[in-house]
Parts: sequence; structure tokens; C-alpha cells
Amino acid sequence: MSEADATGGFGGAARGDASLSGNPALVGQEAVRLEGVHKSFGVLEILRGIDLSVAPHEVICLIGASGSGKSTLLRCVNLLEPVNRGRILLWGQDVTAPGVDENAVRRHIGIVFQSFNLFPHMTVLRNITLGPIRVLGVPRDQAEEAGRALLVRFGLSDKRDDYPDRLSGGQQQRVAIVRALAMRPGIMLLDEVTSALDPELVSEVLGVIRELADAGMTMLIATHEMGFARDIADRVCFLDEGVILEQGPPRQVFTAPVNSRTQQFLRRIVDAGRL
Amino acid sequence: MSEADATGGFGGAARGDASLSGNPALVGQEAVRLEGVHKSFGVLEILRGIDLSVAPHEVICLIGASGSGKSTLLRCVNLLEPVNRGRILLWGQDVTAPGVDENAVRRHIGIVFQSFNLFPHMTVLRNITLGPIRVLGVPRDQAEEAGRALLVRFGLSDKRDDYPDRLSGGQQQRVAIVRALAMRPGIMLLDEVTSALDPELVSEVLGVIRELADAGMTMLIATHEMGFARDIADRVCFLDEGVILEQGPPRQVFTAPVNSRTQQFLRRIVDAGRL
Amino acid sequence: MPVRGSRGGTYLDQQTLVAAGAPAPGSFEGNGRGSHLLGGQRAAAVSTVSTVVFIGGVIALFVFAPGAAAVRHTFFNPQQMKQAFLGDPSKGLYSVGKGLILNIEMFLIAEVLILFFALVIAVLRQLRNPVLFPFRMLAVVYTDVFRGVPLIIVIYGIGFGAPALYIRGVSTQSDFVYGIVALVLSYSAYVAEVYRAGINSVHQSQVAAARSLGLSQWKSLRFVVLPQAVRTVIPPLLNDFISLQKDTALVSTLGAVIEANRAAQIDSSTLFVYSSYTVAALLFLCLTIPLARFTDRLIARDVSRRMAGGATVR
Amino acid sequence: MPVRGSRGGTYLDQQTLVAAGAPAPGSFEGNGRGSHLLGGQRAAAVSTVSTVVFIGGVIALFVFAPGAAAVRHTFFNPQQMKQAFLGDPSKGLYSVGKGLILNIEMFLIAEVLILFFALVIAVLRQLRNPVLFPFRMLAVVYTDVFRGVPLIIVIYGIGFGAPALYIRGVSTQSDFVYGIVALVLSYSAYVAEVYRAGINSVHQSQVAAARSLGLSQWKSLRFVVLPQAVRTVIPPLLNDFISLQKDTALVSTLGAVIEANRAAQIDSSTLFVYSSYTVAALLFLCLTIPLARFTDRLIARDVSRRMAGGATVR
Amino acid sequence: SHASIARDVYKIGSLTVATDSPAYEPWFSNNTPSNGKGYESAVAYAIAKQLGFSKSQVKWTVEPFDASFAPGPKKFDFDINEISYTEERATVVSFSASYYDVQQALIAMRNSRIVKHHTPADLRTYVFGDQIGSTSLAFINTELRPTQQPSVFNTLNDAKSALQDGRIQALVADTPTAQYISSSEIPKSVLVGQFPSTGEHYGLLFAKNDPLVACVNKAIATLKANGSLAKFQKEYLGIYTSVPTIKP
Ligand SMILES: Nc1ncnc2c1ncn2[C@@H]1O[C@H](COP(=O)(O)OP(=O)(O)OP(=O)(O)O)[C@@H](O)[C@H]1O
Ligand SMILES: Nc1ncnc2c1ncn2[C@@H]1O[C@H](COP(=O)(O)OP(=O)(O)OP(=O)(O)O)[C@@H](O)[C@H]1O
Ligand SMILES: [Mg+2]
Ligand SMILES: [Mg+2]
Repeated sequence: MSEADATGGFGGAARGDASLSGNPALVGQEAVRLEGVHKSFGVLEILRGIDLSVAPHEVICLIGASGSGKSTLLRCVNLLEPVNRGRILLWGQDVTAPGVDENAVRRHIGIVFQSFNLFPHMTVLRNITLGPIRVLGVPRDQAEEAGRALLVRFGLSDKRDDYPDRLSGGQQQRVAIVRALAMRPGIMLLDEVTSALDPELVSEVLGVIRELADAGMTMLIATHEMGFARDIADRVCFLDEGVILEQGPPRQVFTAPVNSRTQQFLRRIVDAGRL
Repeated sequence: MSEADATGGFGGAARGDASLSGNPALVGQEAVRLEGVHKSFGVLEILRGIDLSVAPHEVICLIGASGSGKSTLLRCVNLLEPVNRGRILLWGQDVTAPGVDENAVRRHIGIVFQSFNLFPHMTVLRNITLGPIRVLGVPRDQAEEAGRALLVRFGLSDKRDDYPDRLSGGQQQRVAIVRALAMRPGIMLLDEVTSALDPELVSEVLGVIRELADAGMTMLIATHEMGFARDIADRVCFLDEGVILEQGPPRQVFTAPVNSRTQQFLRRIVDAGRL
Repeated sequence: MPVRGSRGGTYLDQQTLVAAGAPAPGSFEGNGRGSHLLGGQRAAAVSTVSTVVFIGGVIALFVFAPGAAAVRHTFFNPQQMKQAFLGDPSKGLYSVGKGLILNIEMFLIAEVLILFFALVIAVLRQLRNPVLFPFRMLAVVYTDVFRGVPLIIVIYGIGFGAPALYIRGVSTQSDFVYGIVALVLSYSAYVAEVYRAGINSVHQSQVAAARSLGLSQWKSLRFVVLPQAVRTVIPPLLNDFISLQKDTALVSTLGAVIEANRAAQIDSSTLFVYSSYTVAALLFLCLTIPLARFTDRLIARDVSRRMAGGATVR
Repeated sequence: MPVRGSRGGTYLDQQTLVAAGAPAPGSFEGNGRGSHLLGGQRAAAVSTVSTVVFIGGVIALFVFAPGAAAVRHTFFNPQQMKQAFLGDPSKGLYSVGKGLILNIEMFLIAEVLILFFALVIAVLRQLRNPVLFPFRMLAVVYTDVFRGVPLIIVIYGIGFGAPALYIRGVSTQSDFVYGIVALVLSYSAYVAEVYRAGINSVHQSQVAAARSLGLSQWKSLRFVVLPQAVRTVIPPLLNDFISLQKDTALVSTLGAVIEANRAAQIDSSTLFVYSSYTVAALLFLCLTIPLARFTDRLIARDVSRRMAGGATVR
Repeated sequence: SHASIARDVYKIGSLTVATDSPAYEPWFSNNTPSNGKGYESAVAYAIAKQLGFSKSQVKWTVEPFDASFAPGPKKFDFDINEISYTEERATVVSFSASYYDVQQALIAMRNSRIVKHHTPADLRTYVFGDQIGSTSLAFINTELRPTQQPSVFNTLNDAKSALQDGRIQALVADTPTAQYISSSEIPKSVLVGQFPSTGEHYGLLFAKNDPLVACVNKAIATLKANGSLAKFQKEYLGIYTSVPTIKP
């Protein structure tokens, strides 16, 4: 991925960005705060009271068994699923209250879906410039220039004019990441964002995430890759049966879990040689 | 996944199965053999002469960068993509020759797609019994009983009557595996089959694959998880720019690669702490 | 070139991937362009009132306009509507109600044949096997011709043409049969195209999954593609059902089939009022509206079953 | 209970997941039921011959049947076809060709209005916001009523009804205008349903992705859902285009609009042959077939661009 | 009263006369109403002349039969289209006095059984057909009452085709039309006979309570009195004394 070097790193200039520090009242406030969030599909209760507060810059990894509700939680945060009970606050503002402009909220949140959900009728470049052009009102040429630079960064420059159905799994996943990044959100929700990537790319993405965090982005990452979580997370949250059973810095959770269910989950992983 | 224990292991009885040893002429013959396989999409040449021979029982892991052609290779093997040049032989029979009954070939090969491709208009149970009922002619009640048992084995018994769109990523992936297994194929092609699974499930699937291999199944697995490849593979093949650059037992490929490109690929992985 | 907007920094500044920090307080409040534009009760009131006003206005037009009485007399004459429905042989009036039975008969027979025949054509058109090319061409020519030629001409062609040929078996059928043949020929072309749209809407990866199980081309179509295809195209299929139901009326041009509309036409030209047409129209509505409601429920059930328990994003 | 088949073991034997080992030699050979049923040249010959026989048979019917000469004289009289196309005022013959211009005019104006109006209705029907319920109901009622009522009755209703109301501006329009209004009212109901099918065929996850970028409900529809929806439903949309083109003929019932079919009708009843109808039919075909070929190419291009360079699984 | 007529007409300065298209022989000639040939065309011009309109002031317009009785303003002064007077119809539109007294007649193919056998009981056994909206159809249904439902066609031409192809056995039309069909239109067809008068007559059709009716009635009376109508009938419709009468 040698093209990447040409465009330089990610963070830098954004650190100490005016838009963040320009609002003194908010400095030090949580970027995301979930209070007793409940979510059911029909009779099936998936989230049973999630409390979580995420500081700006913080990188949180959600781990837990398949079907434990990680994806659902992320979808709730950017209001794609309405919660049944509880509140979600972004930078101190309750976004689950009536009268909130969902579109304004989502403009500040990027999400990478587990199944990518690329737009099949658009080329890769149009996929990633749609948001900037139609939502942020960026002129097309600027959006495309920015988009092209991002594609280079992710080793996709030769796929710019291809349609998503012609891409490999890992290529699609990277396009999905770029699409979210192109909106330059304040918060990113990443759902299994390395599942289709080869190890080289995983470490590349790991680097990107570090830079973004340094630049002030807040991230919520659902992942099954414990090594990845250990490397990237400021805090790991273990989700089980709809509640956060245990949370803490990765070293603590992975090496000295207090909850017995967490211990069991991790023991099996270690036994299988997967951590 | 305690339900699993109730149904017992996988292999056992199948070992030394009559259908395998009943054909003396074929014993010792390769299960899969690729000879100079070329595949292009338009002007883009993806596979540039793949030679590979896989013995019965053998588990081969294909590794390589995203976009290197792993998925394409698997799709070629069960004739979903016609090859441009070269031959593919299954149990010594050329299946790329004209006059071959594709359906008969595919009946003997199971594939789990990277993007799952479940049938959205059918419940989970109907997804996995479609093949046995309509292709093998198994009576519905028998197929369903077998299907239910498999679902239990993969921790999905409560999702039996759900539609795929309502499942989590990992649940969908397991249904896709079960759908392929339900056909009881002689060869399995697995494309990133653990990407959406949590570590517990990964080691579970690992166990299943071991049992299947013991029972005589031949497997070709495309994967990005080097740990998984190391644990499961009899042989690892490193795919790069459309050719197999290096192959051998995992221990050899991972610890003492000869090819410089392989060395580079692995070094980066090791540097990133991903092996 | 700085882009104006609520964000700090220029968009093109590559170094600044994270331009947005915390948005200003209150910036998520509905700004009048979101989906909460109309909040709660007031909005409900607005939309109810506007609907009532619209419908009321239409009705008022027929009640208060200068010529309204004459229009009512001609189109909505209860006495003559009853007469038209029942018919009155002594005055040479035909029964619209009895005619409707014929419409329904023709519709049902034709529809079954169309659904089958159109499927065959649609499938022929999907064939990619080069050796079957002539069949594909035949299917293409068929749809082009029979969509292009007005139904009435097909009906004339079959109904007047076939008897004129004096071929045993072909030339001695009843108008009812000729009519159905013409309807099937014409509508199969349309319905085949609807099927085709449905088939095209199913993603290739579904076919790949089906074929990979060893299902033959036909079985993949039968069990995987068509069920999804048909679900998608239920509304336009229903369009064609309804059109067919109405076009059964055209068979009356052959003379012997006095269906509801022909009966209405005779009555109206005898009595010089259009009320009999109103009766026919109302009767047709009584057939089509329940059908529409039924398929709507079908679609809704299908969607809710398959989609998220809360397929909630609008 | 052992299942008969080529596999060893019974299917239900849970222990035996791997039932198939190596299949017998030669077992992949085409067995007559696969897609290679018809192999190579022989198959091509079969399908070509059968097509030629079929088409030839149809033609032969019109050439050799006992009454064929009379039929040819009535339907395919070149002299009178020419006369019908050009018209001949001295014999009271109208020009079918000139009439066609009127059809095309009405079609184009109506189509633009329909495409827009139908979209509005389809979108109203998709609204899930409870406060907008009355609008949704209105849209449902609208489609039900205007699909249910035969077009000819809508044309009568508008064309005869509006003038009868004696309202300034409403009652003094030309038949041409009334005709177009009636066409738009009726066809919008159909086309709205076609749109709806297209919209439903787009997976919820696409909407989720669009909304997650901050696109409003309308913009998601505009940029993500509709482009995919319309691609899917091009064939049934074209169905409706073609029907509309033909149904412009019905406007002639209002009297003042002598379009191609009415001209043909007049000519045919003057000359007592149906050749003028044949002319009208051929002219309509000349309009619709290029349209069909054009959209076919559109679909094919779209599919090949998006799908696999070798979307090869059949 | 010419001044008032000039004011009351549909288009000032001209007399707008409607008929359907096609305009059938022998009521019109060559489907061209404006040529003054054919009975109805001649009558229309004669009436126009009585009202004070010159030949060039008579404007013809096409009005489908179905549209002629629509409510609302008429786009013509009167419609002349072989329209029979009935009491029910007269509640919606106004009719002039009779300009032709109608008798229905029976047409069949020469070799048909009906040519010889047409007692009232026989007549009930045949398959009849007719044009929609015609009083001939009503005549079949109310007077002949065949056991098999008569076929009903959009145009008289369709009915003629059906007769020719043997899909119907007999056609009923007013005597002049029937005469024309059997003599000039359908080879090998014959006029079997005409039925006794039922008092049916053709009238010009006007908008309800049109003030013109009175003037036109006066004109028709004049034309009757001075023998013009008889002359036109002789010229265009022929003389039917030779037509046998069928007793229904
Ligand atoms: N729309 C829905 N309707 C009904 N049930 C649903 C729906 N979406 C998710 N579920 C159920 O909710 C549970 C949690 O799903 P979710 O996708 O959040 O899991 P997850 O933690 O992301 O799992 P994975 O690691 O496998 O992706 C699952 O059991 C799933 O079946
Ligand atoms: N239908 C197609 N048309 C054109 N190009 C294609 C098509 N399918 C795949 N490709 C290209 O072929 C290359 C190999 O794709 P493939 O899916 O085999 O990669 P892969 O090794 O499976 O990658 P990944 O690990 O990301 O899944 C990619 O560059 C992809 O863009
Ligand atoms: Mg998930
Ligand atoms: Mg792949």
C-alpha cells in the first residue's frame, strides 16, 4: 500500500480543531452517553438497559458473542433503530427526545455497516461523494478530489469507477469505511470493520483509527478480533444478554476479568489460542 | 453452545465410508486438481495460471491480500465462473469439459459465500432444507429433522423459523455453513467462513472442520485469519497477483517462507502482532 | 477554496479528516426541514383538514355547480340505475348485473392462461444459451407485436378473422372463445414483461447460491428467483389483472358477448342517460377494490415477516 | 428409513455428515436433464427449425386457408392501405397518418404529467408518518378508484361532465384537453403502483445506509431508492407507456379528436374493408417497437455495467 | 324570425349540423355530409334554406351517437343521424317533428332458411344481430323476442360482416338502409321483407328546450307540404312498394 504514503497521515491539523475547543461549555463533556437503553424486536428484548458513557477521543471496543446485540447498539446510536426505553445523548444533547432533527444528528456520526450496504447503482467514487455533495453541500470537484485521495489511502484508486458488485469482499469493506470517513464525522461507529480484510490491511486500518482518535474522533467499534480490540481500544465493553457485563482497559478485561461470564468467554478464547 | 453436545460429534461413522473406499480405482487420486487455470473479468486477469492438487481429506487454506482472487478461485471450482483457460478435475474427472452436467458436479461441492447469499424469502429451516429436498430428493420430514439437528449444533435452534434479514451477521454466516453442510458434499469451499463469528464460535467451527476432514471431506478455505489457518490447514497456499506463490504445511509457510513476497506479507503481519 | 458550512476548516484540507468536533448546543433541534416538520397534533389537523377540503370540494362541484342537476340526472339517476342493473326485456333493456357474470368468467379463464403463458415467454426471454437464440427472438418478437397492437385489433383479428378463414375447428368457435384467445395473446405480452422486471430485480448472487446447491436452472428459477420476483411485482401484476378485468368488455365488439359494459351501453343509448354506465363502473369497483386491499395486505404481511421486526428507517 | 439415491448411508444418520466420497467415474457427464440437454449444432438446428416452422405456419394460415384471399383483401389491401394512410377528402376518407400526429401529441403531454403525478402518489403511499395518514389514505383511494373505473368512463366523465357543469375555465376546454386530463388521471394510478413495486424492491438496508449519511427522507428517495427502483420496473413502465399510446385513441369518443384509430374506423366503414385498421396498427408498431428495443438496450447496459464482468451463472 | 335564429344558433352566422361518422348510405353519400347528397344531407340543407342559411353557411360536425345526448352544452344546432323519437329519450333532449317515418326490415343471406320461413314463431329461432343503440335492436328484443340473445355490434359494418361470415342469420334495419345493404353492400344477401309500422319516426335531435325546435318544425312542415320530403325520399331512398310485409 505504497500509494498511501504520498498523501501523508490523517490526524495532525485536526488536533485542537477550533470546532471542538471553540465550544468551552462542552469541553470535557461526554461525546456519547447511553442511559438505560432498552431495545426489543417484537417480544425479543435485545438490549436490556445499556449504560455507557464515552469521552471525546475515546475508542471503545464492544465485544461479545454473536447475536449479543452489538450491531443493534450501534444502530441505535445513530437513530436507525428507535429505542424502546432510555436516552441517548451526544455531546450532552438528548437525541432521542422528540423534535430532534435526525438528519443533523446523523451528519455528525459515521457508520460502517457489517454488511457494507454500498449503493449498487453508483460507482465507488459516487458512493463516497454522495454524502459530502448532497448533505454537506461540498462542490462536486472538491468532493471528488477528497474522495480520490481517500481511495488512494486505502489502496482502491484503480477501483474508483467500478460498481460495488464487481469488488472483492475486502474492497467493498474499505469502500464502506471510506464512505463514512468522507463525511468527516465527529463520531464513528464501526461494525466488524476488519472482517474481510487481510492482515496487512487490518494493521493499516488500525493505524488509521489511531490517527483518527488522535485527531479527536470518538469511536465505537464492534469486533470479534480480540487482538485488534486489545491493540486499539481505550476501553473494552463486554456485552452479554443485552447488558454490559464488564468494561475497562483492554489489559484489565483481557487479563483479569472480574465477572464470571467474562472469565468463561475469555478462557475459551485463550484455550482456543485465539488471544 | 451446550446443546451441541447432545447431538454428538460429526465424523465417526463416516470414516471409511463405503462410498469413498467403494471405488478402488479412485483411492489415492486427487479430489481436486487445477491445471493452469486462468480467469479474467474483461481485460482484468485475476487468475494467471493456478496449479493446485488437493488430496481427499486434505484441508487447504488460501491466504493472500484482499483482491488477490481467493473468492474467484473458489467460484471457479464449483463452476460458478467459467474459466478462460486451463482445466479443473474433480476425482480425476474434467469438469470444465463440454457435456459435463454442472448440477451433478455442484451436488458434490458445498460452498459458503463470503456474503452468505441466504434466500431472504425463506425461513432459516427452509433455507437449509431446500437443497436436500429439491436436489437430493430427501423427504421433507427427514430433511427437516436433519436440518434441525444441524441448527442445534450451531446454536441456532431458536432462529429456525426466522427470516435471514432478522439475523445478526454471525447468525447468517452460520446458517450459510449449515446450508452447505446439509447437502453432505464431498468437497467444501469455505470463503472467509469465520469473519462474522465471535472467538468462541470460531473455535467451535474449527472443531467441526476437523471432524469433517477426519470424516473424509476435502476442504478449500479462503481466510484472512492466520491463526485459524495455522490451526486448521494441512497445507497453506499463498495467492499473489493471480498465482500461487508459495505453498506448504502452515508451520513451514508461516515460519520459514522462501518466497520474498511471502516473507514480506508475513513480516508485516508479525510486525502488527497478528500472527 | 473554503466551503461554507457549519464545519471548521475547508473540506479539501486532506490533513483534517475529523473536522467536526462537538456541534453547537441545540444544533440537533428540528430546523423545519426534517421529518418532524409537522409536529404532533397540529400536523394531524392540517393533513386531515386538507384532505376533507379536497374531497369536499370535489363533491361540492357535483352538487352546487350550475349544471350539476343535469349531470346528476344523467349519471346518477337511482331509478334508472336500478333498471340498468336488473334489465327490462320489455323495454329492450339489458341487465348489467347479468353481464358482469360474463366478465368475471372471461377474466378468470383468461387470467389463469395468461399467468402461465406469460411465464413461459418471460423465461424464454431470459435464456442466455446461444443455441436457444431463436426461441428468445420469438419471445421478443411476440411481446413487441402483441404489446404494440391494440387489443381491440387483436380481438377483431381473431374474432372476425378466424371465422372468415373457414378452417374447421378454428373458424367455428364462439365469440366467447375468440375473445379469451385474444385477451390471452395480448395480455401475456404485458405480463411477461412484468415477470421479467421481477426476475431482473433478483440479485445474481441469489442465482449463484441456488445453482451452487445443485439446483438446475429451472429449479433455481422455480424455488429461488420467481418467489422473490413475484413478490416484487405484485402491484404491477395487479394493475394488469385490473386492466384485464376491464378489457373483457372489449370482447363485446364481436357481438355475441353481452357483458356488463355492453349492456350498459345499450341501456344508455336506449334511454339517453348514462346512469347504466355508472352502475357498470360501480360494479367493477366492487370487484377491484377488494382485490387491491387483499394484495396490499399480502405485501404488508410479507414485508413485515421478512424485514426487521422494526424495519424502522424511513 | 433409508433414502434411495446415489449416496451411501441414510440421510438421517446424524453421524454421517460426509456421505459423499468420490462419485463414480462418469457421473458428471450430462445426463440429459442438465443445461447441456441440447448439445451444440444439433440443438441450434432444432430451435431454428422449430421457430421457422412456427412462424411459417402462421403465415401459411393467411395464405392457404380457404378464406385466406378474402381475409387478405379485407385486412391487407395495399391500395386501400395507402389511401387510408394519406386520406382522401373527396371520398370522405380521413388520413390515418395525420391522425397519428395527434396521438403522439397527446401521448407526450400526458406521459410527462403522469410520470410526475404518479411519483407523487407513490411517495404519498409510502409515508409511514402517522400524522400524514389522511394523505396516504387519499393516495390509496385515488389509485383504487382510478384503476377500477374504465378509462373510457373517465373520459366520458371528464369530457361530457366538465362542460355540463358550466363552470368558467373548467367547462370550456377543448376535447383534446379533457382527453389528456382523463388519461393523466387514469394512468397515474397505474404508474404509481409500478413505482411502488420498484420502491419496495429496494432493500431496507439501502435506506439505512442513505439515512445514516444524513440524507433526508426525500433525498434518500431521490438519490438512492428511486434510481434503483426505476431500473427495476422499466419493463412494466414501458408496458404502461405503450398502453397509454394506444389508449390515446379513446379520446376520439369525445368527438372532436380524429386520431389515427378513429380515422381508420371511418375509412374502414366507408370502404367496407379493414385495411385502414391494419395501417393504424402498423403505425403504432413503428412507434412502440423502437421504444422497446431502446429500453432493452438500456436494461442490458445497466446490468452489464453493474454486474460481474461475467455475470455468468444462469 | 331570422334575426333571432341567427342569435340562437351555436355559432353565430352559421348553422352547425352534426352527424356520426361514418355517415351511412343512403342517408348520406360517400361519407361526405357536406355534398348535399343522400336523404338526410338533402333534408338538412333544405331545412337550412327554409331558416335562411345559404349552403355555405351550413357547417357539419362529427358527433358520435353516444355523445349526442350528453348533458351540458351541445356543440351543434341539431343532430341528424337516423335517431328515433322515444318518450324516454325526449326527457333528456328535444326532438323535431318526424322527417321520416320508419319501418324496420329484415336482411338475410340468399340461401338462408329465414328467406322462406319467417312466421313469428320461426323468427324466434334465429340468431339476430344489430348495431348498438339502434331502435332496430330494440325492435328485435321487444317485438321479435328471439330465444337466442341477439349479437350487438359497435357499428353497422361489424354487423354486416357478421351476417356475411354466417355468425348471425339476420339483420334488422330501417327499410332504406336494408334496401341499400342488400342491393349494394352484401353480395348474395336479400331483403326478406319489412315489418308493419310501429309509429316510429326519425327526428332531429336538439338540446333540451332549444328555441330552434319551433322554427325547424315549421320548416319541416313546409317541406312536407310542398312535397320536398317525398321528392328526396324518391330520389335517395327509392320506392319500397315492392317490399313484402312480414307480420310479426
Ligand atoms: N430486525 C430484527 N428483527 C428481529 N430480530 C432481530 C432483528 N435484528 C436483530 N435481531 C436479533 O437481535 C439479536 C442481536 O442482533 P445483532 O445484530 O445486534 O447481534 P450482534 O451482536 O451484532 O451479532 P454478530 O456478532 O453476529 O453480528 C440477534 O439475535 C438477532 O437475531
Ligand atoms: N465480476 C467481476 N467483475 C470484475 N472484476 C471482478 C469481478 N469479481 C471480482 N473482480 C475483481 O477480481 C479481483 C479478485 O476478487 P476476489 O473476490 O476473488 O478477491 P479476494 O481474494 O476474495 O479478496 P477479499 O479477500 O477482499 O475477499 C478483485 O480485484 C475484484 O475487484
Ligand atoms: Mg453484528
Ligand atoms: Mg473474497
